[in-house]
Amino acid sequence: MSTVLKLTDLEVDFQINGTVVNSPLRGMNLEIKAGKTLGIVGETGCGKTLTATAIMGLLPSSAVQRGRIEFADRGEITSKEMAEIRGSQITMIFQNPASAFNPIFTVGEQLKMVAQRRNIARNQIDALLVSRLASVGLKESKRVLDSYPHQLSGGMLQRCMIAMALISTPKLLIADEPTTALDATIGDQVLTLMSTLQKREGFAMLFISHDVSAVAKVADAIAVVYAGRIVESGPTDQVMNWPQHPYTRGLLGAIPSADKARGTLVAIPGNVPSLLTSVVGCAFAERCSLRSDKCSQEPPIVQINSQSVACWEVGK
Amino acid sequence: MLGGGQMSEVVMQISNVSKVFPSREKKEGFTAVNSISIDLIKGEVLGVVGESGSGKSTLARCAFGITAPTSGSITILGQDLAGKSRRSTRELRSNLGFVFQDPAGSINPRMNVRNAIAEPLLLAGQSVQEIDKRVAFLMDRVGLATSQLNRKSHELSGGQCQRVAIARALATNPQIVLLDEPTSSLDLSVQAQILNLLEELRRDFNLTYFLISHNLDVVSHLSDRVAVMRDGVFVETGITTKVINDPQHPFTRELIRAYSGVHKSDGVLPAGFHLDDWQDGPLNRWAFQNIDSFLPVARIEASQSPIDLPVSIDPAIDTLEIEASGNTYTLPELVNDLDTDAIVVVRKGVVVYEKYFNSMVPESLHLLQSVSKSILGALFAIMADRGVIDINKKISHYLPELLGSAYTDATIAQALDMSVAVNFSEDYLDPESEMTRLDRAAGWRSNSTGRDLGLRSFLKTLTASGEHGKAYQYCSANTDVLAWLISDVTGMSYQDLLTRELWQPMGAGSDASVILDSQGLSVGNGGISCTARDLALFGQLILGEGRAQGRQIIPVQWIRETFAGASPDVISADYLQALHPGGSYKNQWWITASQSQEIFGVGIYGQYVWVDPTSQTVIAKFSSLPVPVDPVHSRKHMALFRAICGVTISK
Amino acid sequence: MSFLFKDKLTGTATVMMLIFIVAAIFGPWISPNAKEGAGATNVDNSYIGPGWQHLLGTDELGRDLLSRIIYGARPALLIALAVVGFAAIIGTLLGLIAGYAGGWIDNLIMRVSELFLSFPPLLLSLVAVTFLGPGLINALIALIISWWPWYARLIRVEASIIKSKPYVEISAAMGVPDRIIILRHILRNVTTPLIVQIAADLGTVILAAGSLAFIGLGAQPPSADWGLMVAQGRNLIFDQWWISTFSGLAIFLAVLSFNIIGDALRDHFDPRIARQ
Amino acid sequence: MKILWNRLSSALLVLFAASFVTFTLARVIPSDPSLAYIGPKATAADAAQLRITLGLDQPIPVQYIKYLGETLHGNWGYSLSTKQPVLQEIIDRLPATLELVFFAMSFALICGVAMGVYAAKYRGRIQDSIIRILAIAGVSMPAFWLGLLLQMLFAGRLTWFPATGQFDIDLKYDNPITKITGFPIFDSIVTGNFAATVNGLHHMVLPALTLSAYSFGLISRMARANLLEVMSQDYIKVARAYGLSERIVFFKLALRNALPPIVTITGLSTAYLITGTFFVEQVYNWPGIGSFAVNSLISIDYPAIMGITLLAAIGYLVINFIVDLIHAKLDPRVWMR
Repeated sequence: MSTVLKLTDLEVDFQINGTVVNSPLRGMNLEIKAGKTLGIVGETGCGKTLTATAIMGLLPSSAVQRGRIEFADRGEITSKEMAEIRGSQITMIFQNPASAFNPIFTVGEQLKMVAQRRNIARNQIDALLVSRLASVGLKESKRVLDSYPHQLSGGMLQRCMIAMALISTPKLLIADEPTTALDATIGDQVLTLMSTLQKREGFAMLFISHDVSAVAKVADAIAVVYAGRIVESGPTDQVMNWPQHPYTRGLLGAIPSADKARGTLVAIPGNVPSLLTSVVGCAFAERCSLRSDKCSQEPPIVQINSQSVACWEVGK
Repeated sequence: MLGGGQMSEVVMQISNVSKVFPSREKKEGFTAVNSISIDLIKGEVLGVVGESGSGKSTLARCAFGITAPTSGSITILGQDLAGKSRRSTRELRSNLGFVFQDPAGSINPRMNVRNAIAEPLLLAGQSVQEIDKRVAFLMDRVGLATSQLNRKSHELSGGQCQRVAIARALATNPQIVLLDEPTSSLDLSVQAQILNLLEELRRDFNLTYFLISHNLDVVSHLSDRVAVMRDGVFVETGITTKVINDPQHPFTRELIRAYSGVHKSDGVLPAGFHLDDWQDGPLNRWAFQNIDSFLPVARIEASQSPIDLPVSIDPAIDTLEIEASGNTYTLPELVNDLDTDAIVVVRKGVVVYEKYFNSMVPESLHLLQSVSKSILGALFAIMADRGVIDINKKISHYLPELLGSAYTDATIAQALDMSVAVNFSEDYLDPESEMTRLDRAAGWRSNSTGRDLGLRSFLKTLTASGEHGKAYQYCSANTDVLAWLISDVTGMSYQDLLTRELWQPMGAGSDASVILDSQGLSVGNGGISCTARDLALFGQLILGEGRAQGRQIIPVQWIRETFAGASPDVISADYLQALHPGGSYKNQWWITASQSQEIFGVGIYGQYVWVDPTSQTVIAKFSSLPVPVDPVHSRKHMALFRAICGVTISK
Repeated sequence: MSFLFKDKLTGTATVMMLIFIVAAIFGPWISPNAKEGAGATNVDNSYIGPGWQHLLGTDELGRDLLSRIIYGARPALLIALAVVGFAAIIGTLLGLIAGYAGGWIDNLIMRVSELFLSFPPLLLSLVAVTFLGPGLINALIALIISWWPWYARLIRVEASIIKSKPYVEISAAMGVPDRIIILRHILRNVTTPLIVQIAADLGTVILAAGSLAFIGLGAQPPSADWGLMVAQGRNLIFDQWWISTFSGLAIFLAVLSFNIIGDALRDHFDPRIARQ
Repeated sequence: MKILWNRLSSALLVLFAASFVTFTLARVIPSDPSLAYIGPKATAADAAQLRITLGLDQPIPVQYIKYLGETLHGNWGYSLSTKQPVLQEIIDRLPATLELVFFAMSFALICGVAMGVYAAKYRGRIQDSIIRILAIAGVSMPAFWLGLLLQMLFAGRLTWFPATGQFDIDLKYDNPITKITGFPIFDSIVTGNFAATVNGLHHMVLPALTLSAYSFGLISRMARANLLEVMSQDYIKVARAYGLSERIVFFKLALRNALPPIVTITGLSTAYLITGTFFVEQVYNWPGIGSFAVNSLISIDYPAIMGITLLAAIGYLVINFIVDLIHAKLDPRVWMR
């Protein structure tokens, strides 16, 4: 199966007047296969969204990016090449559909702008939009197209956003917390829709969320991110059922449920680190119960079952 | 715990509480909480779970005296808060604690941690020494270091702010604590810390929690009892494990499904549904009736003045005995054997037989498959008659995009008659056949090949295999080309054309639909779904030489040509001759060339419109056969139809 | 306070403002000719152009212009402080009551302040000072009349936002009396927007007071008032250009430095805007 | 439509109240208007007689109702200084002021928006800083002083523009303007009086420039701030993510989104222009409402002051009303409520 996206040692620094003030991405390595979904899971500030922003080439000017981004059969691509395929071969849906649509244009006008950009013949645009909206389950396409964003519910807007992302039949769809701003039941419908569409259209998906169960629903593989680096990755079932990295174990143990006795959730001590401080060695070490002296050095990537785990202590 | 039964002491009684907010839209206002009653029992955790706008926060605010309810009463520890001044209820209020969602907003940004925690103690009139002692104790209990006493909220993390909020809530030793989304803005790992802390404090101080959250996981983890709230009412209340394991209300089930880690289909799609399998049995029983649940469709609109065919059921039809494939069946047996979803028989303009199966109802739409082609044929007759197109012109004349493809030199007429010579294998089961590629391009199958994105791009790739017009070769792609062509020439979508030219003039009773590909092009070869009645009505239109509602809709000439069949010069196909000796394919219709001169449209998995001019009968039949094409099924259908029409003759 | 020197422009403005403050406080001691600054005439010296003797020249009564301008700093700054101070006190009081109480009290206070705001800026002051009679004190009262509603409106909006913050709701639910909530929670949290607004208004008030004086409705001769001095030099603008030019320049620089500092203060306290 | 009606009715209410406030100010405040009318040498008896003639002896509410009735009938009283009907004075002078405001506003709006856009585009660079200084200078500049400076420089030293007046004095002999609408420059264009047009525009430059400084500062600051605010919104990020060109993102989307607040500030700055004309017309001897207003204020010509105040309040209301209309047109969230 062919690879759609491959990141090698992707790093991002933020600089003010030439001095690095923040290094939120510290070497991301990941690969997405055609037609498959990779889920990225992590807590606030771990660099999930920044990874998406970097792939799309939309980092602010104060950011410095290093490492390789390879896309489909194009090989390594520069930010200039990315500007060409952005919005056509790679599209993105965003966390908050209510703010992702421009309040003063109708949904139809905004979808049309994107379609026009894709050089679709003028007389075919209407039909295309109707079809796209129908495929995301919005049957009253005329009403939807003529609506302003504030007239539609969050769930409907997110469907419109997905329709927008599929106008150009992309190879890769990046979904950045697509269900976070929605009610759980609506979010679940959106997840189902995305899986169905993926089956039909065959795009690969990078699914970013802090919600482990949402990611587990749609992803074929999961990458757990902590402080700007992947600490564990592998097939969804494996990672969910046999987590290896202490952080992954902690994270899964922290999910509350009726089955777990009250007061017994795994509570990783401390807080998610702020990235203002530079990290030496394993970033998780200070919250880790397995911590040893070695942890002050960069942990190696070890293979356990079918997972890759960045830790000194597991698999010994 | 609740097990105590008669020992349980009610600490808060909420009876018939409603809260109505004034509303711009509605004069009577918006009812956020609608007459809710529930008791809070000492030592329990009552969890209220609901989505945004369910009214759960409003309920909590009413219960804890933050806002006054519009009606109903709240009794806390035997006392009523309503109508009393803040001062006189201060003592009672010291039994209440509050923890809100927004950790930073819970603490006055100008106050340090010490003063924030001390506020309720100050109110209770304690001395500075007492306060400092108490604050130190609380800080320790919620896991904050004394070094943080002088910090302000912006110097604390979200989790720490929430710990301060909890410490303040516990300052006056309250009995009941309101937890309104206490962990919703925290990260998962911090949420776990706070949830553990809350449980620990509850045990140590014998607290009663009133927990509000949108997060079912949090509520089900922490609560003894759970109430599921929606639109201002509790739709389900009960012991947590019971509600979670055996939910009664559909919304509870939906909520639980949304929170379960395993991905289950969302109720619209049946279990085991996969885009690559939906056409085969048994999935097609559901799929053919529910195309719009998984494929994009556009509407073909019903007539404003629909024709309602008179009904006079002929009981004789059900008593027919039919010989087919070496067996003798009664008609109901054969109908059942052929996996029928619907069958409608119209004799001389009167409905004489009408049956629906597989949960179909008269209003249900069903996929026509290739019967759709016959409808396209009729549309082309109308457009040609009106001079919009010339069917003897080359297709590439109208669609220059197809220059270089198989359709460079083929005429519209040749495509209508299926005599285009094209490299196209109509093998429904071969994953690499052109037919399968066509399905992928139309979005009918999953497509991860990166090719054939949309019908247009697929159709351009078809190549010619010889001279056109010489031999009959059934090729579904021809019809898709024609649907593309007609909407390009007229500048109207295919569905709008059908609505305007055919569906409304013929008096269709229901909206029909047509499947769209990813680019919005209608799938002409088999994408229409309609009701059985409307399909019969269409057959009736053909039978009536194109007239309906007093208007000539389809030119007579064309209908006569169709009945006459294809020119004998065109080389036919063995399978066609085997089934219908002397039969042919003309204008997107099949011609039987039998004694009764029937013509028909047929779609895979058993879809038919059967027009018998001799007995003046039209039969519309929908089925969900397990396989696309099987000669045995075909013969059984012929036998069935002819038997039904035969009844007519015998009368 | 480092934000007062965050860039060259703000730094310059801060220095300029300090100079004006020094002039206002120590005017009699630092001006080249304190007597003339206070109003003593010296008709023999009238209309001397700018030079070493008189850096900014002399006016029609032979007074040293630089001294006059230094003396003018005090009334200018005082009126600015007084107007903004009183307007802020009245406005904050009414705004707090309106924002916290809500209901008909809120409605009444807001309708009244809207009424005052329904006149074009400064017009009400002009009319009021006309009927009160020209003079510095009357100008001050007139300016307060048209300034307080802005504060009432600002504080009311802020108060009603803070009122719905969880910490206020929790306090109220615990039984903390309104009086204490207003003082402890609301007043303390409106100070930031209040300071930002005051800083932004100081310059504008100097400008407004200057305008009143220019058409003769503010300070009266022989006071050293910048607006008045511009008016006095107005008919001499083509020949004894320095009188109006330098007096006006004093107004302009004072207003400019206050406005720049106001901007810096706003950026400092409201980082959302500052990022832009 | 309902919004429109609500606005209109509340506007009438405000107008009613505004007239009451001015009226009260004029009556309650110590300086007795009758004194201004008959001069300081009059005897007490004369004054008493006059008070009766003017109806000043009656209770304030009665006086007010009388005043209101008269006002509604177009009787705005007689100016104490010119002895002409106030309404006539206002009608005669209004066109000159409106033309001045029109040119000043146009200039401020065009330059303000252009500069604001330019500054936003080059945020943080030298262009941005220069425009920022210009804008702050604009709002810090006393109009009367700027007027004098420009007069001294461009009329006095350089003699590029006339120092005062609306037209050259000889114009009314050489090329008299035929009165059609009363708006002199407009009339001169309509009647093809080219010489008068040029002369009028020539006189217009300095006053319009002076008047526009404040509005320019406000508008350019607001335009810049709002553009940057809009540029940081999610939907702009989305537009970029979908490959829309920077040109479209900036000019078609962002600028369009930034318009509503620019319209608001334009309305507000037009209101500033109303009082701004008082000083500018005074400096340039412009025969409009502004100079009339200043003269009335100085001479405590209370019928004229009340008339002008009422007119200004009406003008302000009309401006706000127009702003609301445009606002609603630009932002669907407003008109769809």
